[in-house]
Amino acid sequence: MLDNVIMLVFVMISIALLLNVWSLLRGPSLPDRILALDTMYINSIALIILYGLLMASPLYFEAALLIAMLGFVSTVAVCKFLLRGDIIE
Amino acid sequence: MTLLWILLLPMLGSLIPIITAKRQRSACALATAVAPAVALVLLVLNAKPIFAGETLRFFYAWVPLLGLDITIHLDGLAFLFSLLILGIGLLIILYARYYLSERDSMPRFYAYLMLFMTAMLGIVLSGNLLQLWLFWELTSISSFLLISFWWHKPEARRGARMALTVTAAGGLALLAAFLLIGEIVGSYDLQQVLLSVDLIKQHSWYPILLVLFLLGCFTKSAQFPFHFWLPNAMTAPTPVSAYLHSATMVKAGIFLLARFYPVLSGSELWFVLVSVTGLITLLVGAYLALFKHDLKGLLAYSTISHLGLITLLFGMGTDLAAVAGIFHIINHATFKASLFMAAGIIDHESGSRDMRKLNGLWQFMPITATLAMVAAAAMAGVPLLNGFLSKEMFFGETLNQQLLGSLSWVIPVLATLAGVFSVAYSLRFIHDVFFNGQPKGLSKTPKEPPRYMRVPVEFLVALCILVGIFPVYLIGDLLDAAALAVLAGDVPEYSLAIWHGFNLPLLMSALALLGGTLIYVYRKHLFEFQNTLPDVDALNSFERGVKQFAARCHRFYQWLDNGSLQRYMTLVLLSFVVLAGLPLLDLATLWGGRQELPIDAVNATGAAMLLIAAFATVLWHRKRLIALLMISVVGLMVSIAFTRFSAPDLALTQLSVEVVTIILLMLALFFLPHKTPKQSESSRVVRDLSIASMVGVVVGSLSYALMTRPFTSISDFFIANAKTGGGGTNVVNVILVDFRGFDTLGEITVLGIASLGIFKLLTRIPLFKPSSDGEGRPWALQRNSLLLSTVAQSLLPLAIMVSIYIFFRGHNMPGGGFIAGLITAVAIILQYIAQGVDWVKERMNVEYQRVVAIGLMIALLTGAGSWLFNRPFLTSWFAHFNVPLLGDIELASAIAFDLGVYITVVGSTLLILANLGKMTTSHRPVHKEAI
Amino acid sequence: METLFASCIGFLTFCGVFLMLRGRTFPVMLGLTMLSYAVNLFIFASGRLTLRGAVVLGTTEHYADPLPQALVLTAIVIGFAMTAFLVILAIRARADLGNDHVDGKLPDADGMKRESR
Amino acid sequence: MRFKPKYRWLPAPYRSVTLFIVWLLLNQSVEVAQLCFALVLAILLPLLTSRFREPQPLILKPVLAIRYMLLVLADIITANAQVAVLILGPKRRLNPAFVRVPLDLKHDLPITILASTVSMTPGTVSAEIYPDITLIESGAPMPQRWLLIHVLNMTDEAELIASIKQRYEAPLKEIFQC
Amino acid sequence: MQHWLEWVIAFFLLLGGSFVLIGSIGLARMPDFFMRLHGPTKATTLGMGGILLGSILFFSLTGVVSLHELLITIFLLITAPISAHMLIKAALHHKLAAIEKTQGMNNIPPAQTKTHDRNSQ
Amino acid sequence: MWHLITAPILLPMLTALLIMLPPIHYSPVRRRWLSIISSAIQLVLVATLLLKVQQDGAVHYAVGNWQAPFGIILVADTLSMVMVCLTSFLAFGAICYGSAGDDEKGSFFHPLFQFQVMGINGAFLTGDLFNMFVFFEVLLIASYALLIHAGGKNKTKAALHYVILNLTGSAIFLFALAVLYGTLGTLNIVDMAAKVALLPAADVMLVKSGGLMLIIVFALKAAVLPLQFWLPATYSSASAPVAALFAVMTKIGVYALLRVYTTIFGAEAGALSGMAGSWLLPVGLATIVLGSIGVIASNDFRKLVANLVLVSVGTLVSLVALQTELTAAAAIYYTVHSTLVAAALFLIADLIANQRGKAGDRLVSGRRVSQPVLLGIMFMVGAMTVAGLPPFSGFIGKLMLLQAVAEPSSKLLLWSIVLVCSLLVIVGLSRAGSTLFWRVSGSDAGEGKAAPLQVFAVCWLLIASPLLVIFAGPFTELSQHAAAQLYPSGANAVSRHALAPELEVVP
Ligand code: NA
Ligand code: NA
Repeated sequence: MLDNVIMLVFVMISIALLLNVWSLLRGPSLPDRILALDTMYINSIALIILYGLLMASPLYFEAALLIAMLGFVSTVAVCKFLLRGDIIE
Repeated sequence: MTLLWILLLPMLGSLIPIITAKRQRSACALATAVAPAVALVLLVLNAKPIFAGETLRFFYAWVPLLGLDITIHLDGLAFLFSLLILGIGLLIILYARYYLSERDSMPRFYAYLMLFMTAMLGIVLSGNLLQLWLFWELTSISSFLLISFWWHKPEARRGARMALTVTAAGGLALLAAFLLIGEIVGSYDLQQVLLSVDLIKQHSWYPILLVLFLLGCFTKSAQFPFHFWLPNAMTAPTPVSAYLHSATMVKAGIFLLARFYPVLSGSELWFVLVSVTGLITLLVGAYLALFKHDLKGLLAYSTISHLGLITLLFGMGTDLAAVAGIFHIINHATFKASLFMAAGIIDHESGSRDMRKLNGLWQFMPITATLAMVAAAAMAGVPLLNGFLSKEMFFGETLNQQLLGSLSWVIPVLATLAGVFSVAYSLRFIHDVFFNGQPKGLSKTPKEPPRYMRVPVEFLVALCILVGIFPVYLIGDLLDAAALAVLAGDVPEYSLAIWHGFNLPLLMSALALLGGTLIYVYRKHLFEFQNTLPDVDALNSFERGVKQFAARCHRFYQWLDNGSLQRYMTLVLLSFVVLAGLPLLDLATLWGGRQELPIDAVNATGAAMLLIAAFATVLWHRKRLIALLMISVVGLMVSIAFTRFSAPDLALTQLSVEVVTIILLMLALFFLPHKTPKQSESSRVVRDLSIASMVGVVVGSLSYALMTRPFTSISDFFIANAKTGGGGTNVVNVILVDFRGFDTLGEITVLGIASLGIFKLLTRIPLFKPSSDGEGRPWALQRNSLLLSTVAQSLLPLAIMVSIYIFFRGHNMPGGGFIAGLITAVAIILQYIAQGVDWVKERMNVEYQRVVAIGLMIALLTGAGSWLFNRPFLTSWFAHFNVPLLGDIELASAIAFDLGVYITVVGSTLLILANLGKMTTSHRPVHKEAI
Repeated sequence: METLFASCIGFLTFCGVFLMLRGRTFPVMLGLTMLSYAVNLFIFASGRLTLRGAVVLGTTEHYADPLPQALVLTAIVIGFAMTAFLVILAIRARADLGNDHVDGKLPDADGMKRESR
Repeated sequence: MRFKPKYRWLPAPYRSVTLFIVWLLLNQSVEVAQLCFALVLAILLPLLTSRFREPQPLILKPVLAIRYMLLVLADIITANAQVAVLILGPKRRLNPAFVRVPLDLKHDLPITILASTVSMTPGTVSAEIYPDITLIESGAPMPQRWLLIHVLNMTDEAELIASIKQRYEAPLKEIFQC
Repeated sequence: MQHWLEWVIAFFLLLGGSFVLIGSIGLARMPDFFMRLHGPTKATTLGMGGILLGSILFFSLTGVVSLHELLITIFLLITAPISAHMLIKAALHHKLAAIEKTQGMNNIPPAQTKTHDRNSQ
Repeated sequence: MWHLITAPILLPMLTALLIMLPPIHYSPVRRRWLSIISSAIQLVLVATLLLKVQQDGAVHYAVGNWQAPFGIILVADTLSMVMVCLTSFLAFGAICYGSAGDDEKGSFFHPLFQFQVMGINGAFLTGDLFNMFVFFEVLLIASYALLIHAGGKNKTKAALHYVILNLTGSAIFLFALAVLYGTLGTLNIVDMAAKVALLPAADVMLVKSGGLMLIIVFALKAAVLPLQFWLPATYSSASAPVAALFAVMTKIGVYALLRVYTTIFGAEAGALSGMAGSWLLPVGLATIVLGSIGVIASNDFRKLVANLVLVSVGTLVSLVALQTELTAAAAIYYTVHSTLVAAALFLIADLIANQRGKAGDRLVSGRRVSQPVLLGIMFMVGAMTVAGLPPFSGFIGKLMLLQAVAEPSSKLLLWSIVLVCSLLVIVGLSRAGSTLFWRVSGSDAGEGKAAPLQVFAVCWLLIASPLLVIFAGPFTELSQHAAAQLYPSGANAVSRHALAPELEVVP
């Protein structure tokens, strides 16, 4: 049963990711695209956690944690780029 | 050993002028003369066995693998030439002492001269073909130096280069010939070669070999059509001309003809090539000599002509002709050397060599004039002088040959014609210079030269006369011995008598004398005719030719290498397509038989996202920030793919590298234009698309072919030994820090070096600092955000803790020093982003390059630690300790190594990013308003 | 799955190569990054694809090939170092040469001289 | 309100506690070795990074803080459900708005927490924090600041402002005693 | 594992998945940037919370107690508002248009004059 | 004792790190002398090792004590030791030259230099193909950084091309490695050879594809047509000591070609045996021609020397392509000779450029050099050596390579091209020399004198030329010995091969 639910959630997240790609491609503004990318990072975390569940393996946790950390940094960096051009000043 | 000294003495002697450079000129000259003098004595001491027909040899194995040995081969021919080289060389040394002016560097001159003497001796004494070639090339080099002695004159430089070019070309041909001979015979030893007559002549390579060989000889001996370099070499100081261009270097080619006469001559090809070349050269030289107004020019062409004569003699293939050839070598050397020296005296004492200016010098320098006239007479072939004897023999031989079949009579006729011109230019030399009225427009009043400057001339002229009168007594033995060597034993009967009775050769001589006089008397008409012909200046044409060639090369090179990276890349990629792709065409099917994994919806979605994002990156690559966002998606998807296909370590690494790369690219984007102007033409885009798709197809097919093939690898070993041998359960990490730790050491070294390089790149960089973004929007004035700063501060310890966690679990679980290092670095970069460089620097003033060095040092020393236990570098060590309370603790050298990795990564990453950030900190528009 | 995976590698290569053939430094950097992804996936694929096979001892029955993973890790790190250098070099080139063309000079604006034909 | 920590070796006690817990969570273990290690790190890391931390008011009412966290969690759950309906429903019914909330909080950390809380609870996003320009000109040392919020569907501006100030800002003032 | 526990896990997962999806739908569907920004908040908070809770339960019930997913949740809760804040700052800087009926546009401080700069504090 | 094998790699690394750390870091003098002394020590060590290897045969060192094919092994056979010796000899000269002042024209000269030496030596010593990739990258990244040493537009421009092309090359290297690993399942060179011999028919073409890809990689490093374009600009814009060190970089490509295509795709490789030759010979010859044209076409002396490097590369690659023991021996001797003389010429070009005022090393009339005799002699020796004129090492090299070609058709091709092109080289060099030294404008000489250390460095490199001639006997034998190890004859040659792990000598 659980496997089927997991697959279902997988599908939901896949659709979410595809929607994110759609947003990313559509834009229209740069902040829109960055927002889409940021959302994509977060949805990927969900995806990876689900992989972990599917495989019943704890090995995926760090990847998820890392995406959370690094996705944040990159979103912040791009926003800073839009604001100031130079992200490390 | 004495033999070797004959060669070694002049060689060492070339150093003497340099050592004695500070001494007086005479002392320098005298010191220089010592070595060749001693060598000459040593040579003459060996005369007896040589005249008895023996060959003296010295052998020392030098480079056995190449068949290049030091072999001295002293037979009659070598003896004769050595005698000329050393004897005339000594006279030249004396002469040059007076010829060179105070401004000329005498030590340099003597050093070059001695070098040249060595080279010449080397040629004639060589008993090994390769050794001979060595010295052959040395003569080209040293003559280049001598011709260009007065390098401030453009024509000297050019003449020297032309001579070098021509003789070097010949030298290379000769080398090819020698190598072919060596391969045919199986040895480069001269004696061996001389014994292999049939082997060589019957070999299929013989024609090509012969042509190459003759190219070498003819270029050196200025045979038509390679004669043009010689007159232009006359820009050299006259002693050089006297020595190189009359007595020695130009004779090297002749020497070679003589040396290899026994093995190479006697074929149809030899006769045709050698005699025809000789004949044309003889004629052309004699004819052109008459029209030269420059004294040395006249002598140069006459030399060409005489060399042609000798060549013709060797080409005729009769034994007697060969003997005549050898005889003429001696005679030509004596009279031509003395003529050059006389010309030098005239030049030296009157300031000109132009025969239109020089007239009536008889009254100013009667002794020199007399000497010159005798020598010129010898050149013309006047009886009782040595030139007459050999010319007589030559005429005789032209009558004996059957080279051209029914047309053979042409040769004596043309020979006589050449004799006619020879007489005419000799007459001109005498009459036009010493008589013919008064000098015109000379810069100084001519006078007799210093006493000792004339001595060499006197000596040589005396020889001309003495040989002319007493040939047998003076040079009979010498000639015999030389002929013996050339003819390999069968010396014909010949007579050196002055008088052979009234015969055809005598008639030819008489005709030549008479005709020559007539032509000289009516030279005006001939001069007028000659003036109507276009003036071909070999030097200028050569120079122009070289320049044109260079220009053409330049254009070609520019066309090929147009400085466009796109072209270079295209070529690399096309090479890839061809080399990697062609074998795939031979593959029956790409599929290798392995069952494919099933595709599920999620993977398909991931792949779709990857493809879409990659495509969008390409599509929008000109909108750079958007492209950057797109490529982030690609990176994210790649990481997820790694996660999916059982490579968590890869996913972690890819993720962290990804972020740093994006930050880096963004930093770059600030300094680069934010948009790419559209530039590529559509044809170019199509071309690039097709190249890219070919590469993509090849790579994709290869990877498909690989993935679907069954596979065994060495990896089972790693899985089996990771825990027992490496002490970790994360096999990938154990491979990195243990099995293949050496790779990792190299890899972090790369990272460290890259950061150093980047530091270098950023030093004193004159940056563009755009004041607005791509759309012309000015940058926000607010530097930091309150929220971001506050949160970033709180995140730092958390992130460091995570990196410590990742670090320690790396050996057993996904993670490790590299990822940990990147996490730490990213956490610190977040501080930079949130707070600015100054803020961070206030709190952490670390020189990151030192951090890098420390990290690498830790890794290196960990590796070297295993030496203490006499184990190879990087041998790992681990142990479990049971500590009360804490339980089981594992200590492993791999952790120390990984620590090195960690520190290096942190240091490098920060060195790169922080330094780049630092560039802009000052001069940024910042909102200054209080609060 | 292998077909899909190979197609992705091929397509990434295609994109990377196309971008590397552009005339400005930034697309070249993007191209290089893209090509690195392709290379890494390619090396990874040389060990064959495995599901549920992470090479941590004791977590699974059949393991993926660990060696290509280690190689990819090395390649990623080296690629990162190289990309970083190239990025900064591109900035330096812009600063030194005044433009961001890979050849250091802009092709003629009016198209009189056609670029690298 | 207090800035200075009690002990120099423990510059940020709550941070240390957090780190201690985080380490144990990361390692999913409460073995003695890990506890020791967590302790060491919990003390060492804040010391190491103390220079990277600007002085902030300390939490003086930890119990209130926990209560605040639970409150926010509850709000997240209820508000999420509401907004989900808004998102899936027809777009034209939405009434977006920018609202500015005058802040009584003056220090960075409490303001950050407040702004984050506002953002986390669906329907509102903190957009900007900016000082009152008139107060700058008057030269006040700690001027009042405004919090700009974007609201997805605003019904009553005054009520929203009041709810934020009362529901979130007030407890924060209490917690930090400022 | 007991059946009802599976149901609990399934519930959390589905809850999370739905909110993740709804967030992304919001992102794709909303008319202007500022409204789009609200969608992903769902994915971050309740969506991820649900999935991570499901994961915690799953691992805790199949093996040892696994709470480390909490870290991700906490981390996201800390960082997501900041990301949103930075994004909206960028959007304001870019003067992105809000849909017409947006109220209180005058509350947006004019750029560059009334901003707050920490550095000059 | 055998730990010494690691010295050529680890000693430069240690030196580089020490120079980066206090107390060495602060003092230019200390940096210099540590660098110089370390290079000298390295030279002594590798010379000792070479002699020992000559005596006792090839040595294998299992790094990390993991035996081949699982771990990485270092191989010290005659060839690799000759190359390492060459590098050390060259590096010592270049370091000395650089220490006369060039090192202070930018940061981290000495560390980068040492790192590059480390990479080069590593590439020569490793018996593992992936490890070779890593060391390639080490030497490349160091070369990128060194290339821009002392700054300037030209360097930046050249570096951009150089870096991008080499990054592409590295990508191809990785593709090739992956293909080889994915088919052969191993990374050790000898093990690969063993696996190639037993290759199933279905995989042959894949391995071939991977093997041919390696040609691109190595040919790009070696600068063979049509992958040579990066070289002239790179070498001619690098600062002198760097360019001198770069002289050995192309040889790494040649070395790798020699190593890989004699071992992995050697006589036992069945269908894949000798697959490189037919590709390499034409491009090698074309490279000779192009290089010679470049010599004539060059407008400045450094470019000319860079083109001379192309000529030597073309020659070497042609020799490698012929795939016989004799040509390999000739290639090895020629490598040593051509590397050292090219390095010396780069240094000489720098000295000349420094003394000719504004004209620099451009081939136009300029001020007289201030040390005409010294530079003139240096130039003459260098030019004669590189042109293959006796009595310097070039002629031995030329004799050796001409003699080595046995097969008639390739003999005809190679001979005519080599000989005609040496004539072009002579013409080009005599033109350059007479312009640089003799076409003087103005009466006063240029300023600047060569520093004693610079003179020493040039002499150090040049002295190799006569020494290679005087001791040509032993040197040619050494080359032949090295070549013989590459072409072991007899049955089961793979296992008796110089690289074979069975010969393990590990303490
Ligand atoms: Na006259
Ligand atoms: Na909210």
